[in-house]
Amino acid sequence: MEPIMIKNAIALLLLAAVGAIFVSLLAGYMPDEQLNLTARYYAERTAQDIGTANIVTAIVVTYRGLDTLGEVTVLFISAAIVGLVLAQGRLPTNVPGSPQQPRVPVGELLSTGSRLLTPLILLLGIYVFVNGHLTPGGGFQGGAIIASGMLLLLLADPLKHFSHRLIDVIESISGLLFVGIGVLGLLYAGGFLDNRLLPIGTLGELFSAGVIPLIYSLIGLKVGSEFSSMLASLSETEEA
Amino acid sequence: MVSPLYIIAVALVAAFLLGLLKEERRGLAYSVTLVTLALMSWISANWLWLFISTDAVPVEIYTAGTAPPFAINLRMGLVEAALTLLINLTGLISGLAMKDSLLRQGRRAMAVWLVAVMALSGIVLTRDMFNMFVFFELAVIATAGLVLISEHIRNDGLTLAAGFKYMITSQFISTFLLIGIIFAYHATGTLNIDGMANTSLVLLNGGSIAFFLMFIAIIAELKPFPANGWALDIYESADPAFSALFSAATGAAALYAADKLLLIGGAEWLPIATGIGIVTFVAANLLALPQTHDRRLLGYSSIAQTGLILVVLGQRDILGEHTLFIAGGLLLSHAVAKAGLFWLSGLVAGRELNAWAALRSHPLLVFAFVTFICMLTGLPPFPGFYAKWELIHLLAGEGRIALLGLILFSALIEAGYLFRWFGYVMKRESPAEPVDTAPHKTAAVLVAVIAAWGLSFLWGELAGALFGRGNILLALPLLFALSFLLLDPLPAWLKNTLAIAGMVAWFYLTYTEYDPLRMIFAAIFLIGGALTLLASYHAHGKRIGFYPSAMLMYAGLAMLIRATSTFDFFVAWELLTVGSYFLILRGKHSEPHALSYILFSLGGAFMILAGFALAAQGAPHFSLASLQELAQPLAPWVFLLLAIGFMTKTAAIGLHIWLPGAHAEAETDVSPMVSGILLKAGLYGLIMLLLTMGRQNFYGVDLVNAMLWIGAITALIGNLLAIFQEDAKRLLAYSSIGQMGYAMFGLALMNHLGWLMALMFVINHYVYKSMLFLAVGGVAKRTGTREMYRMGGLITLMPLSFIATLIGIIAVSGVPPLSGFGGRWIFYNAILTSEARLPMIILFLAGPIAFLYLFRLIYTIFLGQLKDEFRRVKEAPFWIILPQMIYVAILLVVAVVPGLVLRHVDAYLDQFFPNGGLSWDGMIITSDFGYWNPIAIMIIVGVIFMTLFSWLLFVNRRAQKVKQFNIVFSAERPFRPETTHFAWNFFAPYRKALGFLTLPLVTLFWSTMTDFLHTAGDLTRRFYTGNGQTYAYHLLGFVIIVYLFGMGIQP
Amino acid sequence: MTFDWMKIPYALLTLFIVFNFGLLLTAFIAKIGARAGRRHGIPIWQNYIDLIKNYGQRSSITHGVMFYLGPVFRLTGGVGLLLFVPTIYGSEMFSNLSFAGDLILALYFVFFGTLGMALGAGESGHPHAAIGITRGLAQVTAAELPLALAVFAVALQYQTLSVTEIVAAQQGGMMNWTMFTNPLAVAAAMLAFLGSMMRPPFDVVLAPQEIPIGPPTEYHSAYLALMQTNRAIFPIAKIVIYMNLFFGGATSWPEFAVKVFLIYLFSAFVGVCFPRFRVEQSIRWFLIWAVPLGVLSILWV
Amino acid sequence: MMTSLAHWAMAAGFVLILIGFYGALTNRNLLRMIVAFCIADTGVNIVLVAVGHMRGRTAPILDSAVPVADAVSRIIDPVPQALVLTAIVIGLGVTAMMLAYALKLYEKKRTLDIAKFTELKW
Amino acid sequence: MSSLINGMTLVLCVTMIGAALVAIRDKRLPIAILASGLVSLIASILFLVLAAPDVAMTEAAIGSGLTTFLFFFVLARVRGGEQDGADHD
Repeated sequence: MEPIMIKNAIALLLLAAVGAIFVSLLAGYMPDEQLNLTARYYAERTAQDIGTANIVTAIVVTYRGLDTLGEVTVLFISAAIVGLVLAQGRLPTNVPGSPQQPRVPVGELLSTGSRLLTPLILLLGIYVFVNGHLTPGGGFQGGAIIASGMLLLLLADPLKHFSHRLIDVIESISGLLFVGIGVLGLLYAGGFLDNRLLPIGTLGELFSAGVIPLIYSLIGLKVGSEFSSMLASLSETEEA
Repeated sequence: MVSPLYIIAVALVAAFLLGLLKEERRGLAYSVTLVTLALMSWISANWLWLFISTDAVPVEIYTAGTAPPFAINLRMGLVEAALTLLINLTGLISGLAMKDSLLRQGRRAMAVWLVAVMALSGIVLTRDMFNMFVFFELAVIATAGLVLISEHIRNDGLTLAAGFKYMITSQFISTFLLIGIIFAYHATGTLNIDGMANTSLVLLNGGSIAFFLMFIAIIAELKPFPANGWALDIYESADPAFSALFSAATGAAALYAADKLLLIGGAEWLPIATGIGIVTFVAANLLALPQTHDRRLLGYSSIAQTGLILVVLGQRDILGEHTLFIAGGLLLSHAVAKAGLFWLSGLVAGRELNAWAALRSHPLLVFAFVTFICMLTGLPPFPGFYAKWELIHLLAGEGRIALLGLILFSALIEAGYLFRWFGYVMKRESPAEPVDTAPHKTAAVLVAVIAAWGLSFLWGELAGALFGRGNILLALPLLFALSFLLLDPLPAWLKNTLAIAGMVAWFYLTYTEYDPLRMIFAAIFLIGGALTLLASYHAHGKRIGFYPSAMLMYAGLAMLIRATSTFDFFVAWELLTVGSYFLILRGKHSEPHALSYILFSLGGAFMILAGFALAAQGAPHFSLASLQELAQPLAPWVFLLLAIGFMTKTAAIGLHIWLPGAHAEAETDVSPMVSGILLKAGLYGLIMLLLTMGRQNFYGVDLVNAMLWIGAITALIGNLLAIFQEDAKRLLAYSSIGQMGYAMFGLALMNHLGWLMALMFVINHYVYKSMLFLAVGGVAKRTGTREMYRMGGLITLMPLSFIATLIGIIAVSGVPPLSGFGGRWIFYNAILTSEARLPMIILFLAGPIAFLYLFRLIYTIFLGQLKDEFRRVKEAPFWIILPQMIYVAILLVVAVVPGLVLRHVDAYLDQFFPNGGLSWDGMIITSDFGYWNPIAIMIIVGVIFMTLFSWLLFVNRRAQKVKQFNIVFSAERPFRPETTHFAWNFFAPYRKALGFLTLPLVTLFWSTMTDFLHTAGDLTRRFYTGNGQTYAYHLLGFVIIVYLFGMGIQP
Repeated sequence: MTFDWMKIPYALLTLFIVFNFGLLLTAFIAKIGARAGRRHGIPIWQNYIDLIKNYGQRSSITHGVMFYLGPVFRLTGGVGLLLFVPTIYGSEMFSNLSFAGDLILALYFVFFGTLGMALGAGESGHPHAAIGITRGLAQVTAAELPLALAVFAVALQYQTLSVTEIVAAQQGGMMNWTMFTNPLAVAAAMLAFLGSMMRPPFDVVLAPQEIPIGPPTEYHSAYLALMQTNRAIFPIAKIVIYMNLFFGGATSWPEFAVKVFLIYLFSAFVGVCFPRFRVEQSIRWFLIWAVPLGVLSILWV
Repeated sequence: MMTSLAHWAMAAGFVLILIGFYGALTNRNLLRMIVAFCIADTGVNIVLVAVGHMRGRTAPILDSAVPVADAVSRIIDPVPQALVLTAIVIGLGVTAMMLAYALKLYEKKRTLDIAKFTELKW
Repeated sequence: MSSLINGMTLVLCVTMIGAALVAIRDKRLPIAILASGLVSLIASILFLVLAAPDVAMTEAAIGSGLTTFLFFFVLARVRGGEQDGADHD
C-alpha cells in the first residue's frame, strides 16, 4: 500500500539521519586508557570513604544516592498510577461482545511448586540486596527477585488477591526510612544520604559501609513491593 | 537557612506517608499534601528572601558528604530560589484548585502530584546532568500519570491519547538525552554541569555531538515548533489546574534546564537556541489564531511564550547581565498569567472561547482575566513590559533587527488572539451555565492576580535599581486610575466627582511645568477630559469598569505630556492605549471594532518601541530630546517607525480602518473622549517627533513631504467617506479622520503657521468634535438609533442639541465667524510659503466636501419630517447637554478672541520657526500675507444678521407655526413622514460621481492580511494530525534539522 | 487703531448701489436670455415690482425657527460677502468694511448663506427642498474646487491673500490682469463661476421643471423678498471677487458696471447655449475639465 | 578502529536503538510500539555500558582479585554502570506506565491502533 | 583479550539484532514480546562480557523478566487488539 510505503520510507530516511549522528559518535569514540577523573576518585577513595567492595553500589547508593532516590520514586509513582488507574478500570465496564472467559485452571505442579519455591525466591532476593555492597547485585536486583516470587504466586493462583495494604505499607515505610536516613545524613554526617552515619567498618564484611546495607535493603524492599504492586494491579484487572 | 534538599526530602516523605494512610482518609491526605507544598514553598521563599535582602552568594549543597563532581550537588541561588518558589507555589495553588479531583482520586494521586512538583524543583536545583535526567523522567512520568488520572474526570479517552503521545515523545527524548549524557561524560570525565562547562565540552572530540543530543533533548521538553503536537493535546485535555502547573512550572523548569545546557554549549549554540525560540514563538502564535478551544489556545500561547524566553536565553551574548532581568520578567509574566488563565478556565463550564462570556457577571474575574492578558501581552506595568523594553532595546542596539521585527510581529499576533478573546468575554452572549465560583478555585485565580501585581511592583523596583527607571506602579496618575478599581463598588456619580476632582487637581499641581505647547495638550487632556466627564453624570448605578478604564486612559495622557525619556513616553502611550481600548469595548456592538483598535494601536506602539530602541542604540537612557542628535543612516529609519506609530493613532489613511467603528460604537460619553481627546495623543507624538527630528531623507524621499501627502489624502478620503455614512456617529468618526489629516498636513508643512494651524485644529477639534459626539450621542440615546434617516425633525424636541450641532457644524466647516475659520485662515496663510502644491490641491478638494456631510448631519437629524415613533422624545439628559453648552460658549469665545491661546503658542513657536509668525495687534491678527480681525467679523456678521432677523420677526410677528404636514406636496398632503423625509443615500449624485474613491481598498487590504495569517495558521496547524506517531516524525525531523544547522555552524 | 465710523454709511451706500445694479442686471440678463429664446421676456423693472410686492406681504405661517433663519442667513451671507471685499479699487469710500480685504474670509463666507438657506429649507420638511439642497451642495462643492485652486494660484502668484493687494498688482494696463498673466487660473475660475451661478447647464439645482415647488414656494412673502434681495446682491458680490482677482478690479463705478456685466453675461451666454447637466454629470464635468486647469494653474505659478 | 569489544557493543546498541525507533515509527499497534521502545531502551543501556568499558580490565568490585591499591589500574569505569542501573529501573517504570495507558486506551476505544486516537489535533 | 570473546561478542550482537528485528517485524505479538525479552537476555550476557555484572543482573531480572511478564499480563487483557493497526488493515 502506497501510504505505508511512503511512511516507512520517511521513517527510514529520518533514521538514516539519526544513524548518521550515531555513526559519527561511534567513529569519534576512543575507549579510555586510564580512568578519568571521576572514576579514578571512586577507585581510589571508595574503599576508605564508603567502605563498599562493590564500587557501583557505592556510587548508586551514596555518591549518586539522589539519583537512586529519584529512581525509586519513579517506580513508586508508576506503581501508584498503575494501581490507581487499573483500580478505576475495575468499575463495572463490561462491554458487550467480549464475554468474560472462564479462567483455565492452573496445573497442580505449578501451584505446589510455587508454594515451595516462593519462600526460597524471597530469601534469595533478600540475600542479594543485603549483600549489595559486597557483591554484584543490590536493591534493584533483589527487589526484582522478590517480585518474581510474587509473580510465581500470581501465576499459580490468578485469583489470589494480595493485600495491597500490606504492600503499600512496606513500600511507604521503606521509602520513608530511605528519605529519613538521607536526612539524618544531612543532619549528622557530611550531607544528604551520606553513609557515614554508621561506622564504615571493615571492607568486605556484611556489617560495613555505614548505612549502605540498610539503604540497599530498604531499596530492595521498596522496589520489590513496587514491582509486586504493579504486577498485582495488572493481574487483578478485569479483561479490558 | 533550611537546606534546599528539604524541598525534595519533604515532598518525598509526604508522598511516602500518603501511602501509609488509609484510602478513606482523603481529607487528611489532602491536608498533608497542601501542608507539604506550603512547606516547600516556604523553604524556597526563605531562600529567595535571603538572596533579595542580602548580597548572599549562591550556595552549593553537597550530597553524600562528597564534593562535586564526585557526588551530586545542588545549587541554591537567586534564580533557583525564585524558580522553585514559582514551581512550589504553582503546585500548591493548583493543588488547591484541583481539590475536588484530588479528593476523588485519593492519596496516590496526591503523592504523584507532590512528586511532580518536587521533580520540577529538582530540575532547577540540580547541577548534575544525569540527576537532571532522573528528575526529568520523574516529571515526565508524574505528568503522564496525572494526565492519565484526570482521564477519570472527563472519561472520554481524549486525555489518554494525549498522555500516550507525550510518552512516545519522551521516549525519544530520553534516548537522546542518555546517549548525549554518556558521551559527554566520556569526553569530560564528569557529569557535573559546571564541570562540563569548564572543560568546554563542545570543543572536545565528539563533544559537540554529545552536547547536541543533550541540548536537543532538553529543547524538545520546551515543546518547540514543530515537535510539540503532543503538548497541545495535553493542554487541551488535561485538568486545567494541572495544565497550569504544566505550563508555568514545567515550562520554567525546562527553560532553566536549557539555560544550564547553554552554559555548557557556549556561544556557538546561542544562535541555534535563538532560532528555535523565534520559530516557535512565531509559529505557535500563528497557529493559535484559528483556535476556538480555550485550553488549546492557552497551550499554543504557552509554547509561544516559552519560545520567546528561549530567544532571550539565546541572545545572552548581547543581553549579558540583563538576561536574568529580561528572561525573568518574561518567564514570571508568562507563568503567573498562564497559570491564572488555566485556573480561570477551570471556573468556566464551556470549552469554546465564547463560553468565557460567563465571566462577565463577576467583575473580579473579569479583572483577573484582564490582568492576565495584559501581563501576557507585556503591557505596563507588568514585568513583561520592562523585559520587552530592554530586550528590544538591546537587540536594536546590536543591530539584530530581523529578530526584533519577528518578535514584535509575533507579539502582535498574540495580542490579537488574546484581546479577541477578551472581546468575547465582554460581548458574547453569556452561556447558560454559570461560572463555578467554588472558593478554592476562585482563590487560586485571585492569588495569581495578586502575584501579577506584586511582581509588577517588584519588577518596577528592579528596573529602578538596574536602570534607574521609575517604578511605573508608583506613578501618581496610574495609582489614581488603579484606585478606581477599589472604588468600583461606589455609585457612579461619586466616582465621577472624584475623577473630575482628581484630573483638575493634577492639572493644578503640574501646570507650571508645561511650556505653551504642552499646555495646550495638558489643558485638553485634563481640563478637557474633566469637562467631558461631566456628561458621565447622566449614568446611573455603578458603571462597573468604566472609571478604571477611563482613568487609565487619562493617566496615560497625563503621563504622556510629562514624559521626557523615551521609556516614560512609551509607558504612557501603552497605558492610554489600553485604557481607551477598555473604554471603547464598553460599547454595545463594539467588539470587532475595539479589537481592530487595539491591534492597530499595539502595532503602532510596537513601531514606536522599535523606533525608540533603534534610536537609543543600546543606551539605557534616552531622552526624547536626544532624538535630534541622531544622524544618517539611522535617523530616517527611526523617524519612519515613529511616524507610522503615531499615525496609527491619528488614523492616517491606510491605518484608519479601526477608527470609525471604534468611535461610533463607543458609549455616548466615551465617543467624545476617544475622539476629542485621545486622537490628540497621536498628534502630540507627531509634534514631539517633528520638533526633535525635523526633516529626514529616506532614500531620497523627504519623509515630511510624504507625511504631507498622507495628511492630504487622509483629509480627502476621510471627508469623502463621511458623506456616505448613514450612521451619525460614524459620520463624525470619518470626519475625525479627515480632520486629523488636516492637522497632520499642517504639521508636515514644517513652518510656523502650519504648526499654528495644527494646534488650532487640536483645540478646535477637541471642542467641536466632543460637542458633536455628545449631541449626536444624546439624540441616539433618546431615539435608540444612530441611523440618521430614521430620525428627522427633532429640532423642536431637542432644541439644545440642535443648537450645539448647529454651532458645531459651522465651526467645523470653517465658515466665518466661528473659530473654524481661524484654522482655515491660518491654513491658507501657511501653505502660501510651501512648495508642496499637489497635496494642497487634494486638500482643497477635501474642504468643500466637509460641508456636505455636516449639512447632512444636521438636516437629517433635526430638520425635515418628524417620525411618529419619536413624537414623545425628550431633550437629551441634562448632563449630556451641559458640556455641550459649555463647548458652545468656548467656541464663541475662541472665535472672538483666538489670541487668548494662540498668541502664546505663536510666540512659543518662534523658537522653532522664527519666521512667518503672526503679528498680534490688539484684536487684529496679520500674517505675512493676510489679515484677520475676528471681532470685526463677528460684529459685522452679527449686526447684519440681527438686523435682518429682527425685521423679519417684526414683519411676520403674527405668523403661526404650521403643522408638520402642512406642506404642498403634489396636491396631496403626505401623512407618512417616513416617505417624506428625504434622508437616505443623501448625496446619491456624489456617490455616482466619486463613489469609486470610497471603495474599501484599505479595509480589503487589512482583511486580506488577517485572513492570510488566519488561513496560514489554519493550514499549518493541520500538520498536527493528532497521530502520536506523526508527532514522533515531527520530533525526529526537528532533531535532524537542528543538527544540520547546529553542525553547520560549528567551526 | 480706532474704527472709522464713516465707513458705515459708505458701506451702506455701496450696498445700495450694488443692490439696484443687481436688480437691473438680473432683469436685463433675463431679458437677453429670453430674447435668445425668441421670447418676449420680463420688463426691466419687474424685479422691483416683485420685490416691493413681496416686502409688502405678511405671512401668517412659519415652519419653525430655522425656517425663519434661512433667508436671514442667506441675505447676511450676501451682504457680508459684499462688505468684506473692496468694491472699487483705490476708493476709500467704496472699500466697504473689508479692512485689508482678506481673500480667505471672502471665500469662506460664501458658504455662510448657502448653509443658512439649506438649513431653513430643510426645516420646511418638504422633501423636494432637501433634494434641491443635496443637489446644490453636491454641485457647488465640485464647482468651488477649481475656483479655490485658481484663487490659490493667484494668491501664490502675487504672494498675498489681500484682495486689495492683488488688485493693486494688476494695475497699469490690461496685460497686467491675471487673465493674461495666469490664463489657466482664470479659465478654471470661470468654469467654476458657471457652476456657482445657478444657470444652465448647472441649474438642475433649482430645477424649475422637475421640482416645481422647492424652497422658493415654501418661502413666500417677506421670506421670499429677503431671498430675492440676496439674489440681486450675492451674484454681484461674487462677481466683484472675480473681477478683483482676475480682471484687474475696478477703479470707478462705470468700469465696475461694465466688468460685472460682462462677467455675468458670460454665464448667461453659456447658459443659453448648453443643455442641462444632471448633478453627477456636472460633478464629473468639473472634475474632468475645470479641476485639471486649476491644478495646472497652481503648478504653473 | 572497530576492533575493541566496546566498539562492537556500542555499534550493536546503536543498531538496536535504530531498530527500536523504526519499530516505534512504523508499527501502529500500541503494544508493538511499546515493545519497540523496550528494544531501543536496551540499546541505550548497551551503549552506556560500552562507553564505560575499558579493554583488559575487570568489574569495579574490590575483592581479593582486585585489591584496593590496584583498583585504579585494574577496574573499569563504574560510573556508566551506575547510571545504567538507574536507567533500567526508570525504563521499567516508563514501560509500565505505557502499558497502563495501552490498557486504558483499549478499554475506552476497543482498539490499539494509534492512528485511531486522533480526536485531539490541530 | 582473546579473539574468542570478540567472536562471542560478535555472535551475541548479531543474534540480538536478529531478535530485535523479529520483535518489531513479526506479525504475532506474543512472539514479538518474547523476542524483545530475548534481546534483553542477550544484552545481559553482553553486559557480563563487558564486565558489568550489576547491570547484567538487573537487565536479566527487570528487562527480560519483569517487563516481559508485564507485557503478557496486558496482552491477556486486550484480546482482539493484538492486530490493531497492522499494515494490512
